[in-house]
Amino acid sequence: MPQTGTANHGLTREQLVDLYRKMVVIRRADQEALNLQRQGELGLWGQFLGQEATQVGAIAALQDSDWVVPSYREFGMAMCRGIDPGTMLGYFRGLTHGPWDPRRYRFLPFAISVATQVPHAVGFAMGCRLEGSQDVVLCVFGDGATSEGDWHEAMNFAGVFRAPVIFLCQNNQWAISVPLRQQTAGSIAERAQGYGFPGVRIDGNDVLAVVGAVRTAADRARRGDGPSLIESVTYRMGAHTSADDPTRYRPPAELAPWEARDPIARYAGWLRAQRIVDEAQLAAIAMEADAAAQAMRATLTHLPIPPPGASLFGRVYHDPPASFLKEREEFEASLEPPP
Amino acid sequence: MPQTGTANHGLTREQLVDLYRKMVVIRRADQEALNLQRQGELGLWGQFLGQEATQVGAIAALQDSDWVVPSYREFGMAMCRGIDPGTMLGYFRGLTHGPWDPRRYRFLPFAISVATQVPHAVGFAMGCRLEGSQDVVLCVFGDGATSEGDWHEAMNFAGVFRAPVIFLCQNNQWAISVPLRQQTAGSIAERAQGYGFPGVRIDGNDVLAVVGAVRTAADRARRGDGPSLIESVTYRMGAHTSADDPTRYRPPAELAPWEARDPIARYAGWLRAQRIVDEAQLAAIAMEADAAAQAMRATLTHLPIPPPGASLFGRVYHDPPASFLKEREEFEASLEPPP
Amino acid sequence: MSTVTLGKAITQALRDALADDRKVLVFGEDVGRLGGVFRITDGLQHDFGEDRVFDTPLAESAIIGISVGLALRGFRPVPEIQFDGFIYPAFEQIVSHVAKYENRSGLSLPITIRVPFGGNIGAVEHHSESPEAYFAHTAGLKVVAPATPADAYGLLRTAIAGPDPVIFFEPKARYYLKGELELPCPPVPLGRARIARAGSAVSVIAYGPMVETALQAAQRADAEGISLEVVDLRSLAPLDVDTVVASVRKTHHAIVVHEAPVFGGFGAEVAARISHDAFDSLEAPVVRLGGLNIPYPPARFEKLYLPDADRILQAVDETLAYG
Amino acid sequence: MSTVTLGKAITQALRDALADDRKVLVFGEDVGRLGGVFRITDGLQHDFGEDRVFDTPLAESAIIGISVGLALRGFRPVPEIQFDGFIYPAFEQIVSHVAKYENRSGLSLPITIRVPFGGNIGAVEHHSESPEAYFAHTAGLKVVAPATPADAYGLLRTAIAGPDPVIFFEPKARYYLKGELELPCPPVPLGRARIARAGSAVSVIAYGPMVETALQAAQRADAEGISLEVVDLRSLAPLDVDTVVASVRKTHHAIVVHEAPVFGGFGAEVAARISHDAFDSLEAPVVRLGGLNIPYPPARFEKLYLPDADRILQAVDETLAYG
Ligand SMILES: Cc1ncc(C[n+]2csc(CCOP(=O)(O)OP(=O)(O)O)c2C)c(N)n1
Ligand SMILES: Cc1ncc(C[n+]2csc(CCOP(=O)(O)OP(=O)(O)O)c2C)c(N)n1
Ligand SMILES: [Mg+2]
Ligand SMILES: [Mg+2]
Repeated sequence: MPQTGTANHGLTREQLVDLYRKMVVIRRADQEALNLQRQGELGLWGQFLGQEATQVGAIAALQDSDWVVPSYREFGMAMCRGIDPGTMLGYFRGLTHGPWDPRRYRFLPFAISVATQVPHAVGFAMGCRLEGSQDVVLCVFGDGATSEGDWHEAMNFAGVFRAPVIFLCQNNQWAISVPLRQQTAGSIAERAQGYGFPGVRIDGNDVLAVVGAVRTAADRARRGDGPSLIESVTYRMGAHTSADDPTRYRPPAELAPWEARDPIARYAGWLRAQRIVDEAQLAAIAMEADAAAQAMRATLTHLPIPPPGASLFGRVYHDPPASFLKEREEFEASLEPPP
Repeated sequence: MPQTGTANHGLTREQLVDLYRKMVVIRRADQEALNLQRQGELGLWGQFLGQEATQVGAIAALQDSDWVVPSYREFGMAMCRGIDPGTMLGYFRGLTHGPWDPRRYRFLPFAISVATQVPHAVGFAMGCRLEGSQDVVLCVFGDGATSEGDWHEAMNFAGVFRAPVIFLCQNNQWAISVPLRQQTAGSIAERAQGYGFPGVRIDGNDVLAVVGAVRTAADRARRGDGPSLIESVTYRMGAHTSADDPTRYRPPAELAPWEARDPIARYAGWLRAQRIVDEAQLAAIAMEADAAAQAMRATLTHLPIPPPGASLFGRVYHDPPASFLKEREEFEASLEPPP
Repeated sequence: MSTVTLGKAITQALRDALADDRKVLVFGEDVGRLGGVFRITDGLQHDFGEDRVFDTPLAESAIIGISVGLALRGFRPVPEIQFDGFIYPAFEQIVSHVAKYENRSGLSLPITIRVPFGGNIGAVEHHSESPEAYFAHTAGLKVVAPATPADAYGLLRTAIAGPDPVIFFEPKARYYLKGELELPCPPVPLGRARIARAGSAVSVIAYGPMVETALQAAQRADAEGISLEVVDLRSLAPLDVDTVVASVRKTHHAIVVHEAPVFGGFGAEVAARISHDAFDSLEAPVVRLGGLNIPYPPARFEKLYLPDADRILQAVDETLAYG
Repeated sequence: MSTVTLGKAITQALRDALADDRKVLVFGEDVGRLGGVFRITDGLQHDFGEDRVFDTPLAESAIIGISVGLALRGFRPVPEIQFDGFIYPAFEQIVSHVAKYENRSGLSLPITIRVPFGGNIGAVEHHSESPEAYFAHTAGLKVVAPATPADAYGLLRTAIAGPDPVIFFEPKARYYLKGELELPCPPVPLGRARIARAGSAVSVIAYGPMVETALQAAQRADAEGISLEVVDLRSLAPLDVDTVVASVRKTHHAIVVHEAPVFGGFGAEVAARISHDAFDSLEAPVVRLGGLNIPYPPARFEKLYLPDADRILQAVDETLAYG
């Protein structure tokens, strides 16, 4: 695993510091969400601990006009896109299936069914190309997702239609309890050539390496040269979700080497060495992250329970059939306390 | 495209001649089946004209104890396995969904849904490995099939479980009206490495090249070293099926170069050059093929219409529910002419 | 006023939709140069270009999956699934996304999935399926099955122009059925059944290919002095319960007919609904006719599997003789 | 005689099946070392080895596809689909092959597909689906849904030992439901419904997770002096019509309840069948209770979506007050 590259991709000091700030802020939010789950405020939480460099670096490499098509583990990316984390947690609190407007943030809803979002990203990118737009699409998925048929079909379509899409695999080594070697005998990055476009494997814990790879892929897509696959090698430091118990399947010895590659500690070391930040700044960022986490908690715990009628019936159809509206009326009537 | 290899893979004179005989016999049967369809004796016919070398060579490279998992175009392979062609045509006459006993010929039923047979072959091969058996499985599919999710999922499983399976792609350049370049921007053979096993591209119109490649893959599988992918490059000289009209989409100029590579003519030339056959033998084989085709026609046109009750209800369940048996009785009663 | 086949009416509807809205895209397997295995998209790629009418690789899940992405980008995808039996690989995309994505995102998904369906064409396995019940049971989808050229045109235009996903089942055995089509024609709304033939003795409720069969039965019944009312559902979801129940309240007898196996078929929903809403008016149990509860048989036997006018007339006698 | 949870009864059934027949294989996502996300396969890999109990890559279509191949080779695959909502990617393999391969080949396909199904567990999207109607409508499949530990054990043993493919729906919200299980126990046949509670006024027909709900309603009704008969279908396909109709002919009132949306749900088949076969005996229309006709809602609202004892009792009052 290479050390943090010195190439800073022409990022300004502020931008370099901002990468660090974002990693710290999303990690702190991740930790707070886990606390909230343990305190019964959330039904479920899926940590992304250890994957902050990939999530922050990928978004930093995009333009705001580009689109992101996530799986369910890209909470950090969503935060980087400006979606309010406390509101987003409404999803894991069981209040709504869609806590944000995808158009406003150019960030599609979470996709729970593994790999099913990949063809969506390709279709969306095909649409961008048909329009002659400059928008590119970042499609994110895990290592396990590469085993699904949808993943393959979408990769092949992207190659045939030269769709402006970046396939970013967050290879965190595990799919719940299944390690990568049982997920595939091959290589994820190398599969790209079978579809007629480039694939690269990068150090997913090196935020600058991620920025560089995603930017290269984005430029390529914007030029009209089609898709790229990036296998971002990282590690799931936490459980699969709060419902999971990794001690049942994960060799404890596996963690130490990855702790040594912690994306935030590594990058902090580099920033220090480059004299880009001082301790005071680091401390200020830590406090900022704490404050953001507290704000997230406050927002979540004060989220109103949306009205049942609208929540259940309001978005099923844009042109709801009369029979459907009647069912909604009956449902809402049934909620009123009997006189 | 290389010339016919001189390597004869240690085949005896008889075996070398038999490869030729089989190609001639199945081509003649293919032609006769097309005639039968045009004469209204068959509902549908899918020619394999031009693909004889791949079909004959692949079966010749197997042991009789090995299994074959076909798509719908492997009629020639089925003949090479000893299944009576006239009886098999009952499938295309609409008399039965399964004209032969798969266990007797170690040849599974035709698979109409593209690529769905590929995971079957992998599961079957996984079973062979679990038993510690020496059997290997030949799984056959077309170029279009490689775009389906099932194909990918099965390839990946085969790699992970080191299944003793040979994936043989009959790349005949077309999927109905879609040419290979619109089917994928990548390479079929190269995809194998993404799954952790070897892939090769061979001249599918060179029967000896096919024998060599399939035998190498079979040996590898038998040794316990797992799967292989063979992309057999050939050409669909006919229509997709009798329901298709290739003049609507296929550039006429495409055919001439492939006619020049006709697998039978090429091999005949080589056999002559090697003094393995003389004209008398070639003439005798042609007559043999005519006779076989006539026998096939006779068998088909005399196939009895199976009893409806057994045909419709007889094989749905091995342990039919009482309600199902009652439905069968009612059905059979409804067939009797009212008194 | 002109006479066209049902297939040509669909081609015309696609052509007019492509002409009226540049966001409309037509794609699928072999729909481009070939014009589709049934020639329904014949000439469209030539006239509207390869960007708007195009062939895809052989992968149904992706065909539907990219439709979701294209719709989210603002297009109106009209993907074709080549045959009923090949919609199954796309089932997850349809059930988990096409049906639910609006509910999740608040965005409109104007996707119309065209599916030639049904048997009676002498085909090999997987080419004669009637999977409509799977989709009618899936909340979030609209499911349509026209029976006439005019409805095929009108309902397809409505489906494509509408904001919600529609599974559009085309009765492939009736592609050559002729009928009147006057253009321009008023839009045909989804969810409104049609009295295909007024009658008084028994209501025969059908959709898609079986409507014609029911009309043939009605004609023969007439000869015997029995007046059948044929109700063409047109749309399964939403289901026009009012029209169906009104007809049954008039005739007091109902027969529901489709090609799909009876067990768990869409006829069960119709029969259950009639039995409930017209409980006090029914003079005999609702009869369900359909395919046998077996996999679709080899071509030589499909006539024994599918309902026909004889079986409908038999059912008419039974229901009228009841009690 | 011992008291076990429904989940543990299933684990025991798998354990005994693995022990009795070395052709039995258990596999799926996370069923090995982890023992399944619900711990149903806990300890099985340790005791029977990685050849017979193993994890697969993340691909449901292949999980079912290899099951077909393994069955053809002579094994008895018992694949697990991790959650109801993830069976959809395997739909083509199930409908086009698992259901039809015997009919095509003459070979037996002893495959038992285990699927934890249903809601009420406070989960995110796609984890609370009730897709049983899709499979019950698919000829060639047997569809089972136990409601008690004893039935979970007995029906699973029967399914695994039998020669035909079975979709085995496990009521995941009831994995911790306790009940008696005496081993060895006589085999529980498929297609035989069970009178979970005898009664006289109204027949409440349910399966899987809703049987317990129906029993709770029956207990409360008793307090009001109304006697409900609860029929546990156990198997949807084949459906034990005789037991259902006999019950309704006794009570003259029927309520069918399941979690799936009512429209086109399996309750339609049951209601249509009752309305037909008990036509002359029904004193009120058959009432169907089920989920709302919408995608499964966010967890906070699922109690409003799912039928419960209150809604059953309401329906009881309505049906008894009818006319
Ligand atoms: C189609 C489908 N099958 C199974 C699941 C259950 N499941 C949820 S996450 C997961 C593992 C995904 O692993 P990976 O793709 O590596 O992503 P990660 O969770 O590691 O980020 C599984 C099996 C699912 N959500 N969707
Ligand atoms: C799942 C599925 N989708 C579509 C079809 C319709 N169809 C039949 S053959 C075919 C093309 C197959 O091409 P290829 O795999 O190259 O095999 P070939 O016919 O050339 O031998 C198509 C699209 C099908 N049979 N199955
Ligand atoms: Mg992972
Ligand atoms: Mg081909």
